[in-house]
Amino acid sequence: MTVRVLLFASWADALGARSVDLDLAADATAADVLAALSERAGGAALPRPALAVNRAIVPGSTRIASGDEIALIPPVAGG
Amino acid sequence: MTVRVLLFASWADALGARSVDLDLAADATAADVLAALSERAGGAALPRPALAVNRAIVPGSTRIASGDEIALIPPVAGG
Amino acid sequence: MRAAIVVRPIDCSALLAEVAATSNGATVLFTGSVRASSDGRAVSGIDYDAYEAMAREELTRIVREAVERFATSHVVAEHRTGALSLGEISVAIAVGHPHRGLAFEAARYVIEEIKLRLPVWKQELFTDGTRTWVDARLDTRTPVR
Amino acid sequence: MRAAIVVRPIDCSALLAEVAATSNGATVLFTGSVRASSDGRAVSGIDYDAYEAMAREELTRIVREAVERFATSHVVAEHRTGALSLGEISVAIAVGHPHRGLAFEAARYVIEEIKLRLPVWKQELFTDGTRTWVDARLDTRTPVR
Repeated sequence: MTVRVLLFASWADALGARSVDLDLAADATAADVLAALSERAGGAALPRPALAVNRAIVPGSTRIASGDEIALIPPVAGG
Repeated sequence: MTVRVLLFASWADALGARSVDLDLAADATAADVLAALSERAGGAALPRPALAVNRAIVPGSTRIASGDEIALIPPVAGG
Repeated sequence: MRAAIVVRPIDCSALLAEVAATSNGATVLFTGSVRASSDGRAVSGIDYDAYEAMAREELTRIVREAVERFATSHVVAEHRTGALSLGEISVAIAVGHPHRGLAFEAARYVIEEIKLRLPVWKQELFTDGTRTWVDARLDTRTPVR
Repeated sequence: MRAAIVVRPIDCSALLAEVAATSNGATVLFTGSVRASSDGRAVSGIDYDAYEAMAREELTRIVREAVERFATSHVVAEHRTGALSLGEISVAIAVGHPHRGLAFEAARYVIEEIKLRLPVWKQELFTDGTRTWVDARLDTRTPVR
């Protein structure tokens, strides 16, 4: 399946986009998404992100489903 | 000597004035001022006050001097 | 830093502007206002009496203490006196600080010291027409002997 | 209660008006603003990025938690995004409460949770022309495995 992953802050800058589309296996997990994005970033020094699925941070074992809203969440720095 | 004592809140209401003039002995203390005012208030149920001399709370043993700015300070309730 | 006893309405926007500085990352404003009920009784307003000359000096001392303890010069406090209606602001404190923790602590310090030390008294006016002076520290204050 | 992610300037007076009620004796406003220096470097502004849909939901959750924990419905919070100049307000929280202690605690709770949880990121722009994303929790956040 193809999923779109939203990007923010340093990750958006490093990948030069606000989102990327990934081709994933049907049984892909959050950890797979993170691994695929790390590969795209190559050797860039980036903060380790979390993954949000449908607007909530999930553990790496979470299965991704087609239609999920997926976002890469760098360490937050609001306020 | 004669001193003027400023009154506030419940004490001003009870004595019907914003200040009272007291005739004091030359060696009068803060405690003497408080005693004289309690006598003037008669049996009125009033909160026990402190005495301020020149805008600072003083102990009862403090001698009063002519020209001092004297005020009866009921328990404060600002804010 | 500034401290004042005022009879006019307190202008929070002016206090916030007064402590604004680009050295500050945090600003805390505290306001106290007239509540509609006190110990379950319906209040219609509060009259504030003050020993104004001493209150001004004491509030200045309190603000200066906050400036020194919490390491910011951006502290202002105003206490209003006279007749206040429901919802009107009786006291306001604004603090600007590089860091939020100390901004909160400084504002809290000033209001707690005001409650303990400022020679100001409030008389609650109740909707039933009665009125009572609030003697907050009646049971705890050490009297002069 | 209300929570919002906004792109316009934050209006503190409007927030204060929103939490005003005659049931409240205390109001606390906290604002965070852009400082002129960061770790000793001269800053010219901050760009805030946000995952807006999630940030709105998370800020609403934080405000609701404050409402429940501190027993007042008068809590509002706004976080601004986009390009901010020195001194501009990035975040504001207003709390109205019958009692001052809980008003302070509620405001503090909301800003601390915002710092920990809100998917918002800041990029500091320095006067030397460089810019850096601030990764506040870089060393402490548990990554997804």
